[in-house]
Amino acid sequence: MDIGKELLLEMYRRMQRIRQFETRLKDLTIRSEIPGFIHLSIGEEASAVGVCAALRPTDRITSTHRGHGHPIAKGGELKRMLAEIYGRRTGYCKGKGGSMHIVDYSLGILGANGIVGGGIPIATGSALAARVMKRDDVTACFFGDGAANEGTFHESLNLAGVLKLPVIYVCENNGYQVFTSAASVTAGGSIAARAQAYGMPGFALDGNDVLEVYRYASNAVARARAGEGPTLLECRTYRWEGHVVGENAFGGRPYRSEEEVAAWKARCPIVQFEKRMLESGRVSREELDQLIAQTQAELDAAVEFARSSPLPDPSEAAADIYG
Amino acid sequence: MDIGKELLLEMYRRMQRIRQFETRLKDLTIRSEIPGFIHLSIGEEASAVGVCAALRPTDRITSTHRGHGHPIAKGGELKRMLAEIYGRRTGYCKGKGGSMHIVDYSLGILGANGIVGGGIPIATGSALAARVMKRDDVTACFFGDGAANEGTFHESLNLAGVLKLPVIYVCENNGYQVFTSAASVTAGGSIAARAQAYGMPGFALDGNDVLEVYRYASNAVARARAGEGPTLLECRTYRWEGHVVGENAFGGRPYRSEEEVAAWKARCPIVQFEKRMLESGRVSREELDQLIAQTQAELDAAVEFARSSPLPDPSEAAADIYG
Amino acid sequence: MARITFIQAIFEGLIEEMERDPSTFVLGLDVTRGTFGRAAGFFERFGPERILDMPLSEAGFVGAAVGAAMAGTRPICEVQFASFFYCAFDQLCNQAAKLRYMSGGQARLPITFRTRCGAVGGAAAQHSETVYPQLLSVPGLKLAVPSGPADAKGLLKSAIRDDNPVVVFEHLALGGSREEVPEGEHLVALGKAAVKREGRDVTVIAIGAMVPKALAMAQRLASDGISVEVIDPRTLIPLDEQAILASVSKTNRVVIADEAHLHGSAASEIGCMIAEKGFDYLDAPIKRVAAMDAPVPFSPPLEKAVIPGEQAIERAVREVLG
Amino acid sequence: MARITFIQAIFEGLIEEMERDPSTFVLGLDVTRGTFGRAAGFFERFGPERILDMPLSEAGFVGAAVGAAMAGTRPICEVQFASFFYCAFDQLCNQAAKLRYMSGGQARLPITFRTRCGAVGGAAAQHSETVYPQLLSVPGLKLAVPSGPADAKGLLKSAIRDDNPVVVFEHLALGGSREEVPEGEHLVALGKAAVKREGRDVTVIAIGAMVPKALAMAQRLASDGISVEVIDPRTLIPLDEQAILASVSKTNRVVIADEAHLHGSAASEIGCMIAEKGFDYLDAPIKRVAAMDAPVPFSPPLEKAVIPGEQAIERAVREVLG
Ligand SMILES: Cc1ncc(C[n+]2csc(CCOP(=O)(O)OP(=O)(O)O)c2C)c(N)n1
Ligand SMILES: Cc1ncc(C[n+]2csc(CCOP(=O)(O)OP(=O)(O)O)c2C)c(N)n1
Ligand SMILES: [Mg+2]
Ligand SMILES: [Mg+2]
Repeated sequence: MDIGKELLLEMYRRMQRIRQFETRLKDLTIRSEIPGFIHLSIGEEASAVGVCAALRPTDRITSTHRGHGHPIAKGGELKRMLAEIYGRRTGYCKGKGGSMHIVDYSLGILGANGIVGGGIPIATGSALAARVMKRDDVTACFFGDGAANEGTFHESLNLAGVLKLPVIYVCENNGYQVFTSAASVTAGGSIAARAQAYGMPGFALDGNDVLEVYRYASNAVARARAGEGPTLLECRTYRWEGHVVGENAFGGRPYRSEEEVAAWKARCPIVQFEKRMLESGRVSREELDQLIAQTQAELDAAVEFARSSPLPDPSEAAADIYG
Repeated sequence: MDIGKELLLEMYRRMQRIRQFETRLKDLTIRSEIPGFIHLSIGEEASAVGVCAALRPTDRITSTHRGHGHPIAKGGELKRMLAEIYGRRTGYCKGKGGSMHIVDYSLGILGANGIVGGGIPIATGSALAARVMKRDDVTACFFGDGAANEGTFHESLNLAGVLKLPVIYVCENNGYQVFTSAASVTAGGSIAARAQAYGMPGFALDGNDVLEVYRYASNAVARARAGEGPTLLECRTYRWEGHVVGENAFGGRPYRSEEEVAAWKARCPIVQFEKRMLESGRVSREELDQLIAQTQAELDAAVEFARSSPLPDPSEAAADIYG
Repeated sequence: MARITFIQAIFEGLIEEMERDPSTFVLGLDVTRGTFGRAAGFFERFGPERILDMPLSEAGFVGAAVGAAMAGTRPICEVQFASFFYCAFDQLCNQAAKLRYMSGGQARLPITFRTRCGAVGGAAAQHSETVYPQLLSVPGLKLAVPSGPADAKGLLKSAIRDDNPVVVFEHLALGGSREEVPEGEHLVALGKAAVKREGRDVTVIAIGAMVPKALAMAQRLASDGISVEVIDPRTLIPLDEQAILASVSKTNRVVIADEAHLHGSAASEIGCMIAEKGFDYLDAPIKRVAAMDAPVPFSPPLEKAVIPGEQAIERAVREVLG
Repeated sequence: MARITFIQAIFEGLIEEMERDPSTFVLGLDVTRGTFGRAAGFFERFGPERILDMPLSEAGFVGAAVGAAMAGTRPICEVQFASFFYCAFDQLCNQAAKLRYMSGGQARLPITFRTRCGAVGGAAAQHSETVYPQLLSVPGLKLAVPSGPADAKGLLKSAIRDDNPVVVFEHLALGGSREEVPEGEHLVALGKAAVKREGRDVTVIAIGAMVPKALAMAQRLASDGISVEVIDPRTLIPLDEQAILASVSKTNRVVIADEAHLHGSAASEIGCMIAEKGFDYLDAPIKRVAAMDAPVPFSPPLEKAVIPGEQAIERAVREVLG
């Protein structure tokens, strides 16, 4: 698969946006500027970007509680996201959703979700709608290794398998369900292999290799768009940070070794991608640095925007309940 | 596997008990002696009996809405079952449960269930209890092809797989989920094959061959009792009767062909079993006829018992809510 | 106007709305054949592209309705018995009810849920519940409980046109009830109670299948010179507090008849609302008539002991009349 | 007596009961490590045979608790947030609550469910609900809502010894609250309300996290010469109607403070019960203080607008005092 330079740079830019956004967010959260639970996906940028790069603007995605990377990968605006996480009325959800509930309908971002596994039937229904409306839009459904043990995973993959719905199930297997290792709670050992039970192709990928993810996702999207049905992609990856910002406050015995974390950091999806692009000679360090700087500036503006945006008026609590 | 004559006759007796019980029940229901929904398992006797014959009295089972065959196979009393179905205070549940909720704790019959898939986590928990209490009792969990698409199937098999629980999942695939063919709503085509996803053995059996079911069940029980974990058995069988007694009143287009029904009736589990026993020369026609007559007499007595038993007093409605 | 049954009225509304709006479609178990009555030719009319049989997976297909609505369709999702909704409560309560709000109004969730509820004789605890009490405290949903064919059609049509998730509870015992039902454009607004019978002495607020029982009782009591007003809220969310309070302000006595279990029933909500906002109208204690706080038992005499009937309403009416 | 936190009190009770009865065991997500506080050495004490981490599958493991109880154990099942219970509502409402009754009393279901509820600041709609309103109408369950450390320990211990499914709702905002908690055998009976403060002028019935708010307000109003009685029902099923009515018969005025959404709240149930059984005691309308009927919003000023605080209780008290 030949990937044009423009797309390469765009993927890189999106990965940088996620990394920088979340790195800043971590900092702001620790400094107590931000309320609520913040789940970071630092280290998992490749799966979000590799999949979304294979989608069209009219395609749709659903995300999870770890829900910043996917919207950014689908084109979400940093400043409206950050304003939302700050609880400002200029945020994507007018301050009603927060970090776990980023939504941008105009970009097909149907929403992050605070309920693990909650988005899987919704993505499946979104694909069903494409069928009913005779459109060829595809839906990508992100979820974790933990979510793959929820009943909604089974019910949805079965439904999609039976109806051959245009949906890509993207399991981001980061090895943990909070403090519990995926291996200890996942029977059968492989999430990708579960696809067979539903008569759909399933693949376990290097989730830190954005090009590999993009390649598999592109094939899956093409299949789905052609009416050939769903695909399950298991992207093996790792979260560098705690389950939630501040998890150390929970105390308790450590649940992963420093070596394990270090080994995964050594396989940083961004650094690896940079290296390959530079080695290929198609992209220069300056081009990358420029993107980094642009993102930096954009992020500074976003922080400024969020901080200076007004909080919602209490009276706004009563709006948007019904339509 | 060498099966003693006594056990052969006992299996036959239990199959006869189910067949005669339900045949009579159908008749009584059509004559409006019985309230509520009656789901018959005529034609499916071999799976209930083959599995329960492999169990000890202290082993436990869970059943379904089609819940007469399993309790009878586990040793349930016809008269208390029928009294329950008649809504009498002498019934197993004092008239509070009815046809879909037969329970006999003393025999390890944890209950039929009106919620499809509802019994699967319960059976799994029963197996978990054996683990916690360090007992080697095994639990057999009966459910239909339709239930295999419920989320509880997935969640339970995953849990049992992870903890290697002593449970046998027995899917009675009778080809239909009410009026919908299993093939049209079951992705992947095989329920037995789903076992792989949970790291447990799965087998598709001739569910009309009681000896085959018994053989597989015995192996599964031995495995479970030895702490080697769960097994999934898919028993391919057929219900001769409608989904519910009186389903014709629902009208609608026919959902299965006369040929299909006839072909399965030609493979009657009881007739096949009789034939094999007689051909083997180990059992005589007289012995079988005697069992049939005994069952007949027992059933007559059960009908008499149910009919003549008192209805519960309205005041009893307030009892048994809390313990 | 034709005299048709509740089920016929439901299908009349369904067909009209499906013809009116091509973005509507039906999903559920056995919907191509219909488990509890159907309209002749219903499936043939709309075909497998708009009437979809689902695998047994309530959370999955209720959630699919949520996603399909968010993606621009208007699903009509059937859950055979209200008790089966429990299997899908996350999708109903955490997703359908909340996603519009949590998205700051971006998500549209025009979903109609059809379900059957109530005791019908020997269906036992897992097939006889009302279930709407479990949803009273879930803002974001609307709940409709029609008491007869005409309202069933009008409420269903309004539900389908509404941009929010609406659960329509069809009481099993009403399925065969008959009355005149306006053809075509007959809409009953969600949030508008009906005065089913005017009266002076006491207000009986009755829900769903309790309405015909209340009306029969009112009819009987009229010959004793007791004038009963029967109010049918028709929807529990939104609740037409105005209409209820207006009636109580006239009669000064109130009985609330609900087939739900007493504790936490819709009767409790309505009763407390009156005690709060209409306290000064009241000349007697509020009286609830509801099911005993026990799972619905199978055996007919036990079921009868648990589920309130006409007599129980009459007793309550006589009690508040002193 | 030691002054310990709510979470410490919970673990004290848990450890005592687990040592007392070897058939108890804990199952849930991350229970070996504890997500929301724990006792030092808790896991080491009982080991992996009695503290079991579950896969993410609420219906599966809540159902496993049901089956394990039926098979003779006494499971203590943790559901991290009350809103996640929706994923397991079938197992809770159709199975745990009904199986004893449906089996004519054969099934024993000694299950304790621990869950966390309530708004704590910026957790948004799917992590801030009370959820107990959705269970008020589910006979067969018991519901406990402790308002402080001592009750938390005493109710939890009673729940574990009870032969029925009991859900204990631990309000997140109370986790760090501290008070003197009796060591050892300290049981609070399920179904026994507490008079948390005696008073003459008005009864405030407060639930869970509303209790400390009501007490703070009562303290403040005392200096204005207003004497407020604060009643904490402690369990919503069973509800101590006697204690509530006794207080209202004395003060003749009542405010009910509940963090649940107003419509269908526990406040509504209690209010209607009073309007029915204690009508003659009342000198003023019943007043509910509850959350706005909106999903709990994320942004702090919005959350504050939805969730009732001390001021709202005070306003209501002044209102019923006229
Ligand atoms: C239904 C439900 N149960 C439990 C939780 C609490 N919870 C939040 S995230 C999480 C772990 C999810 O694991 P995984 O799906 O692997 O995603 P990851 O956090 O690793 O990205 C849990 C248990 C929840 N939000 N929803
Ligand atoms: C959760 C739930 N959904 C729907 C139903 C209605 N229902 C009763 S039996 C049945 C079909 C079950 O099919 P299967 O599991 O194959 O069992 P079978 O009836 O074929 O024995 C359905 C849909 C139910 N009882 N529970
Ligand atoms: Mg994970
Ligand atoms: Mg079947």
